[in-house]
Amino acid sequence: MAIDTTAPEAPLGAAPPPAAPAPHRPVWLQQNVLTAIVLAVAGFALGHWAGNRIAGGYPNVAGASGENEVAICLSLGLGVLGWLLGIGALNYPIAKMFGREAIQEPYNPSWTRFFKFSTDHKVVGVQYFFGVITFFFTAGLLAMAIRTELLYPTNHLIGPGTYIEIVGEHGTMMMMMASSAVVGPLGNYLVPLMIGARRTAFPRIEATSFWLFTAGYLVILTALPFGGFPTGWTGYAPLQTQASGGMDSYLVGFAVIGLGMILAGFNLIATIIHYRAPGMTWARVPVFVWSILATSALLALATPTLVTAGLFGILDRTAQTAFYVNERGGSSFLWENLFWFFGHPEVYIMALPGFGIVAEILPVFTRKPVFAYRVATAGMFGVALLSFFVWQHHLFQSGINPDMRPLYMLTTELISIPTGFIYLVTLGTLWRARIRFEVPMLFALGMLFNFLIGGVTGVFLSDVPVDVTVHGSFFVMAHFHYTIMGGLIFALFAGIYYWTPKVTGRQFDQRLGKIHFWCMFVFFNCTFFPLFILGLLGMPRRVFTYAANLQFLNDFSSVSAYLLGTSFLIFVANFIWTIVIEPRPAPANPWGSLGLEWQTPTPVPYYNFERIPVVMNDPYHYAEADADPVADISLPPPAVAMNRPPAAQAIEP
Amino acid sequence: MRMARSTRIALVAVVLGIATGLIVFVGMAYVRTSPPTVDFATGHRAGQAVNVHMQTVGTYGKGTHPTWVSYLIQDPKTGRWVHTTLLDVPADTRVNFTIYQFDSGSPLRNQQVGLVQGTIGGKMSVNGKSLRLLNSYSNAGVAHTFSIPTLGVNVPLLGVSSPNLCGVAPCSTARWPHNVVRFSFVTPKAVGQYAWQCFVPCGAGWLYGNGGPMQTIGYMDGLLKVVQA
Amino acid sequence: MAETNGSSSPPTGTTGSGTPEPPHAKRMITFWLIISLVVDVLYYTLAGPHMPPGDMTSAASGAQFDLNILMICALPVILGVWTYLGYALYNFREGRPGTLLTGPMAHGNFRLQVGWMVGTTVLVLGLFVFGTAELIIPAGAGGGEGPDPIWTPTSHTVLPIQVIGQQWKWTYRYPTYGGFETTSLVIPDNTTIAFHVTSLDVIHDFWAYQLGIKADANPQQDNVAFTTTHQLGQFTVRCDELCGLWHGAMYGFGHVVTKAAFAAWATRTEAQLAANTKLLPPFQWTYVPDANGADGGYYPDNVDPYSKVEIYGAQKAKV
Amino acid sequence: MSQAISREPAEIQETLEERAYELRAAEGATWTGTRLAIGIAIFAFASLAFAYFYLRSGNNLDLWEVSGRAHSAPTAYGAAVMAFMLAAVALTVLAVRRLKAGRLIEWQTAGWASVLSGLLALGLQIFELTNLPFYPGRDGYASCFIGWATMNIVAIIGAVYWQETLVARFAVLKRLFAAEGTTFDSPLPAARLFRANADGCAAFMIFMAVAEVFFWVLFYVI
Repeated sequence: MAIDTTAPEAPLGAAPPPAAPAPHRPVWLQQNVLTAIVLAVAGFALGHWAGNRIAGGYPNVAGASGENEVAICLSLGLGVLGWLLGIGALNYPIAKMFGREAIQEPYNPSWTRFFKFSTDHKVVGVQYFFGVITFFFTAGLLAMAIRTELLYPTNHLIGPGTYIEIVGEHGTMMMMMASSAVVGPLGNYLVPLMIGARRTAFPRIEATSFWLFTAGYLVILTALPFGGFPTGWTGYAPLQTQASGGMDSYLVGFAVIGLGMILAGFNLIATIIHYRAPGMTWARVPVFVWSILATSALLALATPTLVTAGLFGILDRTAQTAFYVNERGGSSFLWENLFWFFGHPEVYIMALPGFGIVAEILPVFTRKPVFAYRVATAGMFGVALLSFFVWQHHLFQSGINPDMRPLYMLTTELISIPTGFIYLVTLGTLWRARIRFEVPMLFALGMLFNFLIGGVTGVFLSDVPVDVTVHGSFFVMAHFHYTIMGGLIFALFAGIYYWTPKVTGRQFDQRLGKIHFWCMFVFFNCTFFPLFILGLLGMPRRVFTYAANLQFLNDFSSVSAYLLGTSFLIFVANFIWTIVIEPRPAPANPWGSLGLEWQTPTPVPYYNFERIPVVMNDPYHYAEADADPVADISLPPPAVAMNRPPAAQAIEP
Repeated sequence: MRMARSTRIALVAVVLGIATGLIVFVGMAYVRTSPPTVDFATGHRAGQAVNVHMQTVGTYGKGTHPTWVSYLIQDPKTGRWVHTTLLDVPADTRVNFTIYQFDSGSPLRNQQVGLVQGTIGGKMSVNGKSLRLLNSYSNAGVAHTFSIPTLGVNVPLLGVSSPNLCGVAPCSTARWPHNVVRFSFVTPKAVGQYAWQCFVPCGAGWLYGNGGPMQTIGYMDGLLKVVQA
Repeated sequence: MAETNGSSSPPTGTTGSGTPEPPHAKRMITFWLIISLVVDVLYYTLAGPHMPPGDMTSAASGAQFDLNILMICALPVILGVWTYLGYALYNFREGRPGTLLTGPMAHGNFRLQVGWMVGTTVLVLGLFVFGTAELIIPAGAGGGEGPDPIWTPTSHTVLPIQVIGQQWKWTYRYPTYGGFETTSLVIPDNTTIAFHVTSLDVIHDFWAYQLGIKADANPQQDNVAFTTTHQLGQFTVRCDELCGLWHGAMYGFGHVVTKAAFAAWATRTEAQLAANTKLLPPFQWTYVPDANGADGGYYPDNVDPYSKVEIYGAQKAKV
Repeated sequence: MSQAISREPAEIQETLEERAYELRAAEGATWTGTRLAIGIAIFAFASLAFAYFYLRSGNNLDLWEVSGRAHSAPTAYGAAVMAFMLAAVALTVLAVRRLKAGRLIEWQTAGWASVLSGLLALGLQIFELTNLPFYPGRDGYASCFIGWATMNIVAIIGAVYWQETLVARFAVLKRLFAAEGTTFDSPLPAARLFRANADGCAAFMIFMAVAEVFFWVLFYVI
């Protein structure tokens, strides 16, 4: 529907109603991250007070346990509300109740826009980038602590209680981060550019998703002062119901992050479906956009289950319902089912964007079209669809529906078929190519190498008899680190190195980039490959004690993990030096890409495209000298020019 | 965005400095939450038995969790009661435990832990009386257990039947009703840290009575750190 | 864009130098076949017999066999991709960096795509059939099968042992010996054993590594796992589902002993523990302790018709 | 691009075609967005329904319902909440039809009535939740009921909020339109987008009706 460029039947008539002019606020009334912090703290305090007022009198809530979960949940919830209020995410929703139009914030070219509620998808993308990196490095530091504790089999450097808390915190933060790692920064920034749109469909929802993401980060951090949570990232009940205050941070944090995930997916789906430029038919949509569409569908549809399951958990802990407590008519299986019904699509939320980036980058560095484009998209949607039907493979030994195990073994193994499509596509693209080993290409190839190991070991896990040995062991741990860290994070870094010239107009030092890649690649494998062996040798996940004969492998892994951590410092140094302190200007299109996003000026103007481009070809025609250009973006100036009315035309539901 | 180079360097330095500071601060604050370790190993002579005195209280009575049940250990050098559950003991040594039990009892979640196991002679002495088994459904029930599952040590501690219970630690044996439980075992030859805990679901207000203090080191869980003397 | 844009199989292009292309595909496939064969044979003969979890029981040796079969299927896949990657990256690398020559145009290759899909599908379905057979024939392959296992061992003499998980230790009840409960796990050789795994509180997971047994311990659920012992020796038991503070310390050792030794041990222990066994609740497959602790508290007692039960197995809820 | 880049948003020059294209995109996005919102809500409520059927069919320890009907949630309240919500839905759907027919007064009246009815449902649902004859942790039914009541409150707030923003926006737009001498049934962008949004709200309301009836049957009837 979006390729029709004719004018609507009726004349446009009067201009849409003018919106209220942007109010000129004094500096101290402007909303930014500082007001957000202030209101978040105020909301936290208010919630704490209210929780104690409301529930403090019930001995079952705050009596002998000495801990008022109602107060903790309320303070976290109101804290998040204050955060959103302070940043200005709720201005429009509140104004809407009085029939007001959205206020168009004045265009702000200064750096302060990154600390404000911005409806520019490019600003949101950059904000997400720093959010994701902060999240990633925080959780990465916790990983270093985990590996430190595992240096000795029975001596404890950190202590068992703290260790369990750190394990849970690391896992949860990484999962929260990884589900937005690509969709957030690269998806929001690039999708409109790639499809030739001037904006996303629901820019305020997009911005709100980012500020919920940051709120989720703060909420999950509060788990540590509240005493952590002992359940790991899976939060199994009834241990969840038994745990102390940090568990509330986990549940509220996941709910907040989950809402952000839903909103981010929601906006991107509508954008990709409706804001494609004229001529951007489905067959011309870049593979990366396809992957983001598949991911967004999973984000929007799988995450509500997590939020609902979290709500039940919060009710169990505050209102003392018994969803997950068997002795009171609940079921511990209920959480396992609901959680994994979200949890397995979540795994592909983290894998698909990685496929997209790699398939998008390979043609540029092989100077070839992407091989079997339709197979690639079919593969992504096949994975997305199948991912809803495999969740019980996490529960093969649980005693839940044991007779259904062959079915889930089948669906799980079937997923390797569409995943195999991706390999067909990427390997086919390499065939007789002209491969340039630039930094993004190295990361993309590294992803292919790592994900292969992660994927193949996944088949081992799907096989029920073998799963009896490897389930819940370090083998699983190594498997999903190979797919997420080795897959998604490598792809993310490929994307970062690839698109930074577009986003910043500056270029990384390529030699340092290559050093970063090789350190990360080698030490990643040294860290996680031994974990496969440890798992096969009988080391369960999340333990602080292990057999003495496993110490060498553990120590090898730990030392490699430190070096892996250090390799990120190379990236940070590279970033600080060549992007911030001594900027190196990048050529307009350093990799010679045909992608539409590279046809825009750098830095990308506020409305992305001077004229909405007319797309004429898919961006993979590297081999053809006489191929049509991807898009015509140099149309003559309009016959009837008019100033765009400042009011946003879309009405958001 | 146009800033002088020196401004940018300064800005980056400040951000990095704040980040490093935060990491160090949070890390140190977090590590610091570990309770102290009472040392029974230093100065220990081979062949000599070690005497450990502990007490259990129904409510610790102060600090961040005044309602929580807790163990305390007496420092052998100063004689002061320390609010901790970590103790260093020498390897391959007989340790004589004396536990002053100030809490009320209840039936056990699993009567299996009513059995005395892993001590020398497979018995304990309760107020001077030698016992191998506590029936938690009769008498005053069992208040707590001192159990090291990986070493096979398990000692149930008889509950106090008096309604007049000590509520603020440390409790004075002269003032409050209590039971004195004595037992001994020989520490393993292998150095390492052995988890010990209580198996009575005495974490009031928590699901299964096993949250809060029951899952916090320094209250009802601890480490027996076996070290080379 | 149509896949038919691509040229014939294997994908070829026409750009580049005029010299004829060497037979890339043939070279790769030959190398791949040889190396796969060599690695598979080496793996099966050298590593295969030592792969975990060993062959102490039927479930363990079954798991070992399955692992080996999967490895034999997986190694050629991995080697194939590596071979291709290595070959392609070396031979198709751009010699002169900086220039942007184009590679051959190949949007797709219909036969290759169909071949790939058929190949992966056949492999996957084959693995599924194999996995299902290996799950059903050895009676659940040592995994937890829930309260009513449909895949049961053929042996008529099955020794039931109840495994009770509790924060944080394992205890074992022997219903055929008066239901005594002990912390030591001793099982007889050449016997089919049914582990009935349950929990008194949160979810644990009973993992007897060398036995090839893994079953979740769920509250109020009887999760059954079967195996037949073949060898004497010691095995490790660990908790494999995060269950709180001392999850990592929830481990122990069990022993497979001769039948005679087992009978002697069991009779002796039954007598030793008789005093405590009398106090235990009568043997049941599952037990229902109160959700509250000894001092009560999480859920208020006596606000509704729910009895206050504090000890495991004492009573069911009054309905 | 040779020409100078306009970096100020206000400086962007749009052609008629671009305006029309963006309008259609916004309209389409509204349609997709509202339907997607229904999809999201379906997954959320399906989780609750799953919990209900899982606990009911499992009937752990016979604790799905401890003591039969007497201790279930008060049927009258449930029926009233459902009735008010169904009325709100009917009024919304009616209102949108009137809007499309150009009967603006009727649309406005029905719209506000729908908001009022929804608020009554909300109030009753909150009152019922705080005055239940059973303890939340009594049994499986009690737990699921609390879950339903909580989710229902959130969903009703969302639906009523949506409808309220529509009628409130209408009041403002009407004045502006009157000042320009045009009416609401015109093909003006603002009018078209407004109708698309109202249409989406009605679609969501219909979903709400289905959910209300479905869960009313689950919790009060069977």
